[in-house]
This record gives sequence, structure tokens and C-alpha cells, in this order.
Amino acid sequence: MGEAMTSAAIPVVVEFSGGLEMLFADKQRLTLNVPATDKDNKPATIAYLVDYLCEEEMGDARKDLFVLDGHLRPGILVLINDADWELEGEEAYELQSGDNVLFVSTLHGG
Amino acid sequence: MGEAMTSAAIPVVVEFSGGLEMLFADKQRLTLNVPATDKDNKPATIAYLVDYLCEEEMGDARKDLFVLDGHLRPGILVLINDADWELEGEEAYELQSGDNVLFVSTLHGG
Amino acid sequence: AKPWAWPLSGEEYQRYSRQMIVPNFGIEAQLQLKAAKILIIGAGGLGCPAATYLAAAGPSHIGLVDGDVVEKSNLHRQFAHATSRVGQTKVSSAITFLKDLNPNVVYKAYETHMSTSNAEEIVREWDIVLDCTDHPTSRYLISDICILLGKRLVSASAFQKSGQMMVLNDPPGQGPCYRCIFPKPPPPESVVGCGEGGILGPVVGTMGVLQALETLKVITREAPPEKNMMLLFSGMAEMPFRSIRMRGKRKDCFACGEKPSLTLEGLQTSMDYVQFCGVRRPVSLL
Amino acid sequence: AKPWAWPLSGEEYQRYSRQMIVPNFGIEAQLQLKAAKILIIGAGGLGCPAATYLAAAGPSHIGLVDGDVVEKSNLHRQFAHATSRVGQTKVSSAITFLKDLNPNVVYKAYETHMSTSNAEEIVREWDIVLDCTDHPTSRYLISDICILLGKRLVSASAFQKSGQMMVLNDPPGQGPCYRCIFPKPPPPESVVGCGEGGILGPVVGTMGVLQALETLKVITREAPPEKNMMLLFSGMAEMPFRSIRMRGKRKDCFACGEKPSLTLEGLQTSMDYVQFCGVRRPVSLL
Ligand SMILES: [Zn+2]
Ligand SMILES: [Zn+2]
Repeated sequence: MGEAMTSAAIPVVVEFSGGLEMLFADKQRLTLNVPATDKDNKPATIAYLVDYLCEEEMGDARKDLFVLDGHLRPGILVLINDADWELEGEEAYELQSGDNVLFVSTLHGG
Repeated sequence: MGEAMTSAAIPVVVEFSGGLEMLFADKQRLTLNVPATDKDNKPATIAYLVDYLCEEEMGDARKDLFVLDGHLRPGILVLINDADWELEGEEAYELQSGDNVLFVSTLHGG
Repeated sequence: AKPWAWPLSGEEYQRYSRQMIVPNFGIEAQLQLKAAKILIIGAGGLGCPAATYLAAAGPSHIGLVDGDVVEKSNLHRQFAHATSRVGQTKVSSAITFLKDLNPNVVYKAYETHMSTSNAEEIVREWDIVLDCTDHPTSRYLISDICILLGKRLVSASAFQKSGQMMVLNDPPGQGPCYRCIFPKPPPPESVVGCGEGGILGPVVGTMGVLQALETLKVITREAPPEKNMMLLFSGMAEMPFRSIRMRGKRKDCFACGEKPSLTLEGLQTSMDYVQFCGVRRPVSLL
Repeated sequence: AKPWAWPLSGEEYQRYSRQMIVPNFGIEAQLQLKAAKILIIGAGGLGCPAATYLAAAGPSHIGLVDGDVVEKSNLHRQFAHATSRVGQTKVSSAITFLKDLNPNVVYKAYETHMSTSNAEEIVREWDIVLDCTDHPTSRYLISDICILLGKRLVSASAFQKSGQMMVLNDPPGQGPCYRCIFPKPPPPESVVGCGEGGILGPVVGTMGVLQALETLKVITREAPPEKNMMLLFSGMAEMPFRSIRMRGKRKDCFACGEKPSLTLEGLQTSMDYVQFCGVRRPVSLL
């Protein structure tokens, strides 16, 4: 409401499952206001959210357990509003207000 | 929008658990438009919803497995948006648009 | 030789190592567990998995209460029994199995059904109680005695393809009891047991294993949870589990309210749970 | 004497009566189950409860694949084994237990780990496969062989306080495979097994029992589900379960896509799952 575009933010809930919460100070759930646009003034996507989480929220130094070669590391699923991100456009999906984004790390034990 | 008060309806989702679905043609979930007011023109409450379900939705003749002496039968919990109705005012709670009302029958087996 | 300086034996370190290395479990939780005395009422479809996973985890004592004998029709879901033990009491059959799984636990057998006359004597010496029974009469009796003796109660039930679980009187004196949630018993016509209505083995099995997990959590946690939750399970649904927020204590609760009517003496001398829950009319409505 | 005219024996009616009276289960489901041959790969924390509840329910055959022997540190979660059977192979230990639970089932023992050279021979004769193993190498191998042989795969995993479950290649040729969901293996530094990272018994137990239920559903259902769901379990959370909607098949999937690169001959002669999944560097990051 009346704010400049550049300072607009998108409220999203980010959740972690399968052990990823360890990288975020054992928090299973973050309520965030993510900038609505990236530094090139393009709408915030999941790719942007992943960078944002690495830079702003991850206390843990082991960033390579979350991001590898500029992308989410293999073995992590992304669910947008409880559906696989493939159903939504993967990294290019543009965040919507109120979205729930869940990052799930595969488990292997038995 | 422009409809008379008397014909207004409240969209609610009604769900059943613990075997009560048997009384409703094995449906676990009903999406309903419940009249916004009862015959006395008072706002629709949970008590009204229970009557409405008995009269309009229950195919099964065993109404006494759902209602007894004019009230919900003992052993059925009512959850309004996943919280016990006691937290909301019980039978007098006035339905809101979009409410989720869950009826749970106690199970005893083991 | 130096005396053994560690809080657990070498055998125990070996046996419990895989749970002791779980973050936030560790030696502290193992020692809390090693001090715990757990009473499991019912050695059937819930009691078998609950007792198995709890015994395996290493508590001090496990008590098992059940007056039935093993029948062949139990075996599709009651895996602590066996074809070769059909006809034995369920309690002795289960203890045979549990002893070979974990001989470090002391097992106490109560080869009887809970009643108003034995409830106090059975429940008094235990730290936490699991209700693994199958009828409202026992569920009200167990809740009442747990309120009177200040015991936390992990209660589960299952029927056909559904299950439910909740923790009651937790912390003792603060959380709701079974009567707070269900002040009046259901009409007897609506009560059908697994023997009459059937049950899928893994449905009741899931609930029993979850009861064991909940019990481990109650014994080893740092602080009680902020909300009273109830877990609902619908085995055939696309989204099979649902957690709902239960009500708190009922101020006018007969057993645990501000002016409770329930007393230990009253329970033993004048309570009639069978009459309270009613008896089904000969021609069933269900 | 008249010949026995019923599709099940008297002993079977007695043993399975409680599940046969469950609505929509009945004799049809029992007969489908009686015809089913179920292969369980892994006789550990998932395999013990999965095999137990499936054996108890009455399939035709159960196959068990595992190359390990029972250790004491298994017993806090692997209840089909016993203190008296430490040192035996897990497969023979589990079959000893299962035979006494339900002697009607034919049990087939594979006292070996799955490998590229034995996978086809082991899996070919079975109707449905459960992945109860504990490493990405076996998970990719099992998924690949199930794709090649057209078998449905019920896959679960657990670690510390969490679990996951999904049904793959269901219906065969239509549902996604493990590679569709996870096309690239995780970096080996991120892979920690239960032996190193720990596991709570009832957490892996819950997943194994749910795997058994899912298998019963797949065998006896009338139609496949409309959506591919995955179940997530966080044992310590206030709302411990969550069902999420998985993606479908990946068009360019190496194993099951439109132009798959995977062949049976290739699997046996040139696939190296250990190399594919990588080996952890000596100094672990986790
Ligand atoms: Zn109370
Ligand atoms: Zn695939």
C-alpha cells in the first residue's frame, strides 16, 4: 500500500523436513517476508528464495548440504503448497503471497 | 451479492472420522452451502448444522447414532478448524464462511 | 580391578547405542528411561506393539495387564503371541516374547482384567500408564484411577481402518482426563469392538507403535507440550493422519474438575462402570 | 465325506476372521492376499515390522533379502530378532519368528545383499517389492530392477526422528520411479545411516508398519489412487504427519522415461551403483 515496488515483500512460510532443520538452528518453520524482486528487479522465484535462505537465514556453515553448484543440492525435494514443485515450474516458480514452501531432504536409513 | 438475507448461504466443509462417514454414504468430506440463518432468522450455529446434516445429508436411517435427545450423541467430538469446539463456544458457535467442521466418533477397540 | 565407573553397563551401551546417538536423546534420556516403570493395560492389538517397542528401548519395569488367553484369531495383529502359544494367557505369552527381545527389563504379569477392586493396587506402583484396552468401561475406569493416583495416561484406540491417540492427565492434575473429553459414555448400541467389527492389523499396529513413541517422549522430554493434541488416523484416506487440538480440563469434570465427585473409596465401593456405560439391547442397531 | 467347498480352510477363516469382517476387505481381499507373493528387501528396522504385519495377514509367499547377521545393537528396533539369535543371519532369525506367528505362509530366504548380479534372479518371481534397505545405492538398484521387471515398489526410510514413505512404479509403467523423484544421488557427505546417526525404534517401526498397510492396500484395492502421495513423519513435531503430492514420471528419466537408457543387460554388466552414489571423503562434513 503506497510502498515503492523495491521495498515490497512477500509473506511466505518456509518449512524443513528430513533433517534440513538442523541447518536452520533446528527450526522446522520460518515465517518470512521475502523481497518481492531480486537485484535485477525480477519477481522473486524459488531459485531466489534458496539464495535468500542461504544468505539470510542459514546459521550453519555447511551451505553445501543445501546448495551445490548454484542449485539446490540433489536429494532435496521442494513442495509448494504441499505439491511437488515440478507441478508448479520448479526453480522458476514465482512466489505468491501466503505460499508454503517445504524443503524435504531424502532419508536413506532403515 | 444482492441476494436477500434469507437465501444467503455459508460455504463450509464438513468432514467425518472414526466411522461416522458410514452414516453419510461413506463420504469423508462434504462441501456444503448451509443457509446463513435458521427458521427463526437467527445465524446458523453448529446446533443448526447438526440438524441440517440430519435432515438434508444423512442417507442412513440410524439418526440416533448421530443425534440423541436433540443434541449430538455422546462420544462424538466436534472440531472447528481443527480445534475442539469447546475452545469456540460449542453448539452456539456461529458458522463462518470457509469453516471446516470435523465430527469424530470415539473409537474403543484395541 | 577398578569398579565400573559408567552409568550403564557395557551390554546396555551396546544394546541402546543407536537410540542414544539420536540428537537430543543421549545418555540423559536413556537414564530417565532406565528409571521408568511403565504399565501397559491390554496385551492385544495395541499392547503388543506398544510393549515391544517400549521393552526394546530399555525401561526399568514393564507391567502387563490382561485377563485373556491367546486365540488364533488374535494372531493377524497381535505379533507378540504365536501359534505355539495359543491357549496361554496373553500376559505370559507376551512376556515370553519380550524377555528374549530384552532380558534387562523386569516384567510384571497381571493375568487379570482391571476392575474397581484391583485398579488401585495394580496402578499405584507405576510411573506412566498405557490404555491398550478395547471397551469404554475400561477406558473410564483407567482414566479415573490415573486421575486419583496422579499418573499420566497414553491412550489409543483402533477400529476397522481408523485409529486415535491422545495423552491424558499430562502433566498430572493439569491436562484433561478421558471424562473431560467424553463426559458421557456413548450409547451402548454404538459401541462395537474389534471382535465384532473387525480391524486391520497394521492399522492397530500403527497406533500401538505411536503409543510407544509418545510414551518415550513423555518420559524423556524437557517440558510438557503447550497444547493437548489428539492424533486421528484413517488408514485408507489419501491424507491418512490429522492432528487436532483437544480441549483442556472441564471445570465441572466428575473426576478431575474443580469440585470432583470421584474418590478412591468411591471408585472401589460404589462405581459401576458397566452400568455407567450401559449394556447393549439384544437386537443391535449397528 | 463331502469335499471342502470353501475357498479358505477352517484354520484360515479362524485366523483371518477379524480382518475379513472389515468393511470393503472381506473374502475377496483375503483371496487376493492369499495369491500374493511379497518380497521384502532388508530385515532391519523397517523390514521387521513390515514382514511381521504382512506375514500375519496371510499372503502366499514372503521373500526376505538381507546379508547381515543380528547384532545386539539391532534389538532396540528390530523385534523379529532376539537376544538368543544374536549372530544368526537376520533372514533366518526373522523367519524363525514369522513361522511361529503364521505357519501358513511360505517363506523364502535370501541370505545375501542385493547386487547387480543377483537382482534380476531375486526379484523376478515376486508380485510386489518393499524397499526396507538403508543406503542410496540399494535404493537406486531396487528401483531400477522394479522398473525393468514391472514390479510395484513400496519404499520407506527413516533416520533419527523422521520417516518417509511412497509407492513407486504404481501402476507399473505409469507411476514415477525413485529416479524420477531423485534423479541425482545426494552427495555422499550428506548420507548418514542409522548406524552412525541413530534412530528411535518406534519411528522406524511406524514407517515399517505403514509400509505393510500400504502393501495390503496395493494388493487388495479396486483401482489405483489418482495422485502419487508421499508421507512424511517427524516424530517429535506437534503435527507429526504430512502427506504431500509427488510429481509424476519424468519424461527424460534414465530408468523409466520416454527413451530410457536402462536395460536389464546394462544393469547386470555396466551399472556401478556404488560409483554412481559416490563414496564419502574420509573426513565427513556431517
Ligand atoms: Zn476430567
Ligand atoms: Zn523414472
